[in-house]
Amino acid sequence: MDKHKIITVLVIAAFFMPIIYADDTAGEDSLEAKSFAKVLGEEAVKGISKGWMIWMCQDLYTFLSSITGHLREYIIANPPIDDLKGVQGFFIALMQPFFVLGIVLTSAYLLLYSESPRGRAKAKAVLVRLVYALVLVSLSPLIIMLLITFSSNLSGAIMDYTNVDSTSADSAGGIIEEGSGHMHHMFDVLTIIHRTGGVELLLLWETFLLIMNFVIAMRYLLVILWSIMFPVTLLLFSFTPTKSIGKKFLHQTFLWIFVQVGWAIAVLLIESSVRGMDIAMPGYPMAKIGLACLFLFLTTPRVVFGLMDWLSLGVEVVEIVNAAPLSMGALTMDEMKVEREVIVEEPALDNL
Amino acid sequence: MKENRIIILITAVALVCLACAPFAIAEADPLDPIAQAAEGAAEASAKYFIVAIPIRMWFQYEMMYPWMLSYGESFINNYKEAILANPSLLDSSAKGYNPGITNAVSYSISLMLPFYILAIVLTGAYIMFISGSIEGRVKAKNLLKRLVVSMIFFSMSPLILETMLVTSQSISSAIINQADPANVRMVLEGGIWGSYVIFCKLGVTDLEISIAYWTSLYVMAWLPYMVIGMRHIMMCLFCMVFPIGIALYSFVYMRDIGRKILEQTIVWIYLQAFLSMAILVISLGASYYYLLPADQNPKLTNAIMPLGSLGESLGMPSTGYQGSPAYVSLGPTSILSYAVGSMGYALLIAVPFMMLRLLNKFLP
Amino acid sequence: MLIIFSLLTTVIAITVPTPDLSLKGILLSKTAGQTSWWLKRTIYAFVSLDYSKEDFGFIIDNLSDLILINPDAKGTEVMGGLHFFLSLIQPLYLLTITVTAFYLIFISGSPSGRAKAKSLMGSLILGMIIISLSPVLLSALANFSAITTKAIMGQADVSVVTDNLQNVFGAPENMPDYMASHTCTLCLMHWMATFTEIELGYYTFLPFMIMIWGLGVYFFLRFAMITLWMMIFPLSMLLYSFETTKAVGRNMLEQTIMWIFLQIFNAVVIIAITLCIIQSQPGIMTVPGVPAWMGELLAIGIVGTAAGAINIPFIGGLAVSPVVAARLSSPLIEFIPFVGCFAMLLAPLFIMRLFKGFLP
Amino acid sequence: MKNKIFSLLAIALLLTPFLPIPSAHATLIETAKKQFNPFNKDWSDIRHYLGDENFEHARLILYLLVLGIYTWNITSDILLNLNTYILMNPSPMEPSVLNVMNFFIFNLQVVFILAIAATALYIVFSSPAPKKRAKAKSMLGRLVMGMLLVSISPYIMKLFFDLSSGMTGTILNQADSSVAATEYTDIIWKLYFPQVLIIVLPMAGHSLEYNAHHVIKHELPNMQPEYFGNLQTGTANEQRDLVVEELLGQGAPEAIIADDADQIMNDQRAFISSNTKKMIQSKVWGTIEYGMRYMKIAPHPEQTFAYLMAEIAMIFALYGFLALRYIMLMIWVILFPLSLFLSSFELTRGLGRNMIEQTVFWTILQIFYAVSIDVIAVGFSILPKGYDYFGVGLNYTGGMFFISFFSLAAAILLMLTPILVLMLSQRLTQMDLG
Repeated sequence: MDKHKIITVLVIAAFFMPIIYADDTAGEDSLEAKSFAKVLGEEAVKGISKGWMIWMCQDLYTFLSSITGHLREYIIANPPIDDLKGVQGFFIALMQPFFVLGIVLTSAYLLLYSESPRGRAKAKAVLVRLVYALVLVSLSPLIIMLLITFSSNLSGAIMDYTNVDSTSADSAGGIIEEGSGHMHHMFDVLTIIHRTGGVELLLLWETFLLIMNFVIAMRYLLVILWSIMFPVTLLLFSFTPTKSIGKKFLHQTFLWIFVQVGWAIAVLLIESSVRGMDIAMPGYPMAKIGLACLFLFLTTPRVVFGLMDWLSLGVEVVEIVNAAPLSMGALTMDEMKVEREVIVEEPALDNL
Repeated sequence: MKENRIIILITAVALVCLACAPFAIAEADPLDPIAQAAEGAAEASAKYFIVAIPIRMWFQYEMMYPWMLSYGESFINNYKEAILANPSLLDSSAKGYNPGITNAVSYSISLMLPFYILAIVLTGAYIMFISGSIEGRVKAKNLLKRLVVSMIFFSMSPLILETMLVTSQSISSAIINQADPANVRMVLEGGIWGSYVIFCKLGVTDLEISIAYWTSLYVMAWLPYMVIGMRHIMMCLFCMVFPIGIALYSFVYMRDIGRKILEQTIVWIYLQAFLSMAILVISLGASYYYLLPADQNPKLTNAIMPLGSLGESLGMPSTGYQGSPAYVSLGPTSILSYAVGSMGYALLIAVPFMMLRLLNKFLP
Repeated sequence: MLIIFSLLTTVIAITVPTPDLSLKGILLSKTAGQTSWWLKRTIYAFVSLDYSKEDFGFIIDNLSDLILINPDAKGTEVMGGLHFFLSLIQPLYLLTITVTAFYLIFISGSPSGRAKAKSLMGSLILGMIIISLSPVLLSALANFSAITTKAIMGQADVSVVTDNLQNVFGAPENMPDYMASHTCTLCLMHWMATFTEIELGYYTFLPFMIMIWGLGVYFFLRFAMITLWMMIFPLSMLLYSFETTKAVGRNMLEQTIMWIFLQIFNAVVIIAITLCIIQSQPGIMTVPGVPAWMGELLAIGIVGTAAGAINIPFIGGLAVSPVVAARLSSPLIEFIPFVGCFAMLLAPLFIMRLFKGFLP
Repeated sequence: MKNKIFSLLAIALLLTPFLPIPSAHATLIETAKKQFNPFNKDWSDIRHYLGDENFEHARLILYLLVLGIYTWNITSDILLNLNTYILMNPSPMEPSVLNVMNFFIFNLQVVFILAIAATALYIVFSSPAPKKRAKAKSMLGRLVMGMLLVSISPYIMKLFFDLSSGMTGTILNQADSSVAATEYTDIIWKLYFPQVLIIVLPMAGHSLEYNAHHVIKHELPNMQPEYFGNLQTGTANEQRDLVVEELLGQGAPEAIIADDADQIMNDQRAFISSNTKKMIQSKVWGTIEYGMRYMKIAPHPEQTFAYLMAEIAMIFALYGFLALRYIMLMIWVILFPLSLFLSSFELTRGLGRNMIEQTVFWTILQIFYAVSIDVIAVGFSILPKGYDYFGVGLNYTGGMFFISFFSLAAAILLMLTPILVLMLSQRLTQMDLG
């Protein structure tokens, strides 16, 4: 490393150090003996900056929390089947040669080397299953459409029991908004007191609302993935050696299509349990209820499908709370979460 | 860096300090409250509006905006090439041809060959001389048969690998061509530019509250490349041990290890298809944009000034204070496009791991 | 309280040192720098503590009720959802029963098949009976667990735990009212941290968030989960009665029973904490405070500087210092009560983890 | 170690008086004296004393002092009582515990008696196949056995605790058990010293800023040119005006010009030289001051967060796990009759076995603590000479700012043992034992 480089690095460092600190010179209050007038002047300017910050975060809040106003639309969101059909046709076309090959080979085996009756029977069974699967594969768009329609209708029917469409305080959206809105309000107050006073709370509600948005979008994409892979799944499922993988894929397909039912149940659960809590113990703090309902919304699908490992919920809670102070990575937290969402796969459901 | 730039930087620092020195000396009249207030306001706003905000905006727009144009858009522009790239073992005219892998494969072949010969010779000797019981002979014969067959595959392994690579590439290209590039670009840009917009919006007021989005920019821009690069590395590794895997697979006692190696080889090679599947899914995910009616779909702009949106409507750059082309408003981002775009990137990262988790123990 | 405090401080800060009390004189009195500095941090500490500890009193007062609380299985809230699921699965039930009956009557296959069908029939009818009885059954379960919990909690004094929570998160009783909620162990840390560097201050109010918010969230979560499992009880019975979906149904039934009986373990944990506090002799696993004389000195230093900063006459500052001195020279953290508070959150997780898969 | 702390604190305290104070030329101590004098009517001193960052320095040193005291208390507590804490078990024979256990035992005995009666009646009256009878008989035996065990469960628990703590004690006596505690506290201290360094060092740089501030605010204004001849009066500007006038000769009597032009030229030279000096000095000092303030060469406590968090984490990990063990052990002691009860029935055997496994695990945790302490002691005794030079910090052995990797590893081992054992035990529970 020659001298110039070192000098360059030093100079650049010297030039950037104030830039790094300029950020906290902005809101810094020193202990100098200042007159009240001066402090008033300073506080006016700082107030402008803080108010601006709060304004921006308010915009972000309305941006992210808009999901609570449209819960029904978000929950019953499904990819339009017409988009999927063409791609599925492509995959069917991709799979059919394999099927034909399999059928031809099996029938050739039947015709030419038919040694033991057991082998014949086996081959016949394979042939039958292949043809059956071939039919299923060519019907797969229909099946997917059936599944998606069924699940969205079911979740819609469940949500008809609730007043999710209204944005009143006792609707699920209102309750969930209560949880994050409380923190958001507190963030405003702390920010007015000190510029970076409320960053943790900001990150907390950011995390929760982002997880909600992201999980729903992720489910949307995964439904697309598994439904366009449905022919492949059927192929894998129909061959004996790859049956286990086919089973896993099928399980994933069903799981991700029916997660929305879990969310609908979560909505029902949130509203009815809040009403029940009002009766059982009036005056239960609303902020905690809202926070709990956020967790409920995220975890009820896995609970309902027996996929929930309760330790992981505890770990999640602790993670979220712990990740708040590290001002890095509310978003990395979300992606961790979403990844876990995707990979979650419990032995309990393997024998479906 | 050149000399003159260093000099420029040094002079810049010196000038900043010198220019600020009078501030340190100047004092308002201690008996005039108005002057005091004015001084306080002036100092604070000097710190805030002349030092902090310009620096942050300089950071966001002068440093991060070109970064976005180059790095942020990089994967969106090159996803096809990046995903379809494959090493080639035999075809020396191919782009990804690398003799290193070929040599490694042939080295591992030459490593295992003597064992094969030894095993075959021993089995033959057993059949010829130590002809024990009938079933022993049968067993030995079966073993011999399996050995010979596996030896054929073993010596053909570069060819098999090449075939697998070519088929995976063709399948992936077939899948990825189904995707509509416009949709893919729309969705992915919705994700990364959405984070950038939020980063700009929050980051001008305070960098600390926008660090998460700033980090997410790097994650989105680089992690897909990292996943693809990991696929390449693992693929080369397993190509090298592939012959050994075949050899172990043919021996009864080491069947498990051999199965693992073969499975991993196949999965890592055909991960390409799943990555392109993810791209296809992303292009189909564009329909998420129309989940809500456009008027109910909340938007967010990087308009930082209270008047920013007004300025936009008047057609003036909302964040501009220098008229530099980079300071124009980036336009609104909607929650749907942001969510689905971020999840598109997450999908690119998650799908390979999901498949690695799902695809195991599929070989007999 | 907070507003009064800040106004008071401001007024004192202005009036005491200012020679003339005209507006101009006030505006020109050169004390605002420190006053705003101290006020900001004080108000920050107050507000953040009050926020993170809001509803703490609620949890403390109703701790035993919160543990004993159960949803009313016969109430409309539960029954609405339960009826929905019933209407969802009754056709399934009827279909399966008719199909099985049809099979039994007409397609009488092998005797083994007949036996299987018969057993399936029996399990189906049993399931139907259980489902139709489910409100009674569930409320009986809930009442049983509540009674047991009450009996167990009667074995030890819950107030020990609440007092301990008060000492760790709340305040000792002898404090003046305006300082009451700000002199506990962690509050002292929070105050020191805030006045050292305000950014350190919002790491130190996370324990409050974790513990108090965690407790609030936890009790509601348990309530809601029981509501959920009561709602989908018919579904889990149905799933449990078929061979193919037995695993899921077992899982769900397990969850039902576990969540209902979790309160027993809460009671056990509370008893255990009580006994630990009673048993552990003083000084065990304790971070002792500073020596008394040093505590006095530090208190005088802290309060004196604080008082000086806002220009309260120093004598006035001394009046508060004994409180701080007492707080400083009393033990900083007694780990067994401290960890006990968090064990209240941790132990249920342990137990949920532990009792997985006890149903056949 | 304590000498080091003393020296460090002494240095830190000694540093402060030398920090100059702008307006009142008094040291910190004098100002403090003035402030702490209740009959002092003049608050300006306090205001000036608090006015600049000297007060901040005092505040930070106070913070370091308090932190140091707490660290000292904690470390001495660890050094004294670590073995005690590891050997500590809840005693089931305490009346309070016995009371609660008896509650369980009584209720379970009732259940047992009912079950036994039912089985006995079953055997006596209904006479089914001998196979079933045998089964019922064996069940009866198991029930009686379980009832006996449940009724003596506190004694079993006590026996078990004595066994395990005795084992722990013998293991602890195998090697010098103070080594581990020493290393652990050493690490805690070495996480404390850098904080002191980070906070105290910039104060020196800061005082330079005060010097600049002081010079600008108070010395430069009083600075006069050396000799001015007839221009002694008036401010600098008036002087300059005069000189200019005289140079240009506007409205100046010719006599002056005629008389002593040399004198005027001298004055002018002197004046210009002195003023430029003044200006240059003000520029230089101003640059230094503003540069310093701009670069924020000042103690930043948030730069010590990493060390502080690490220190707190180390303290809480050790104490927290030991306390958690104690509490969990108490829980399992209370539940021990129940777990025996559950494990005596066919249906709930797995559950009971799990609970008993947990009891055993949380009990024998102390043995693993003892083992790791021995391991550390032995490892350090066989450590070759000079190996503890490997580490981070100022590289001389045992330095205050030098962390040896070996002591770090020892501390982490002592910290993570419970987690490792927890994982191990979960493995064991996954494998079907018994």
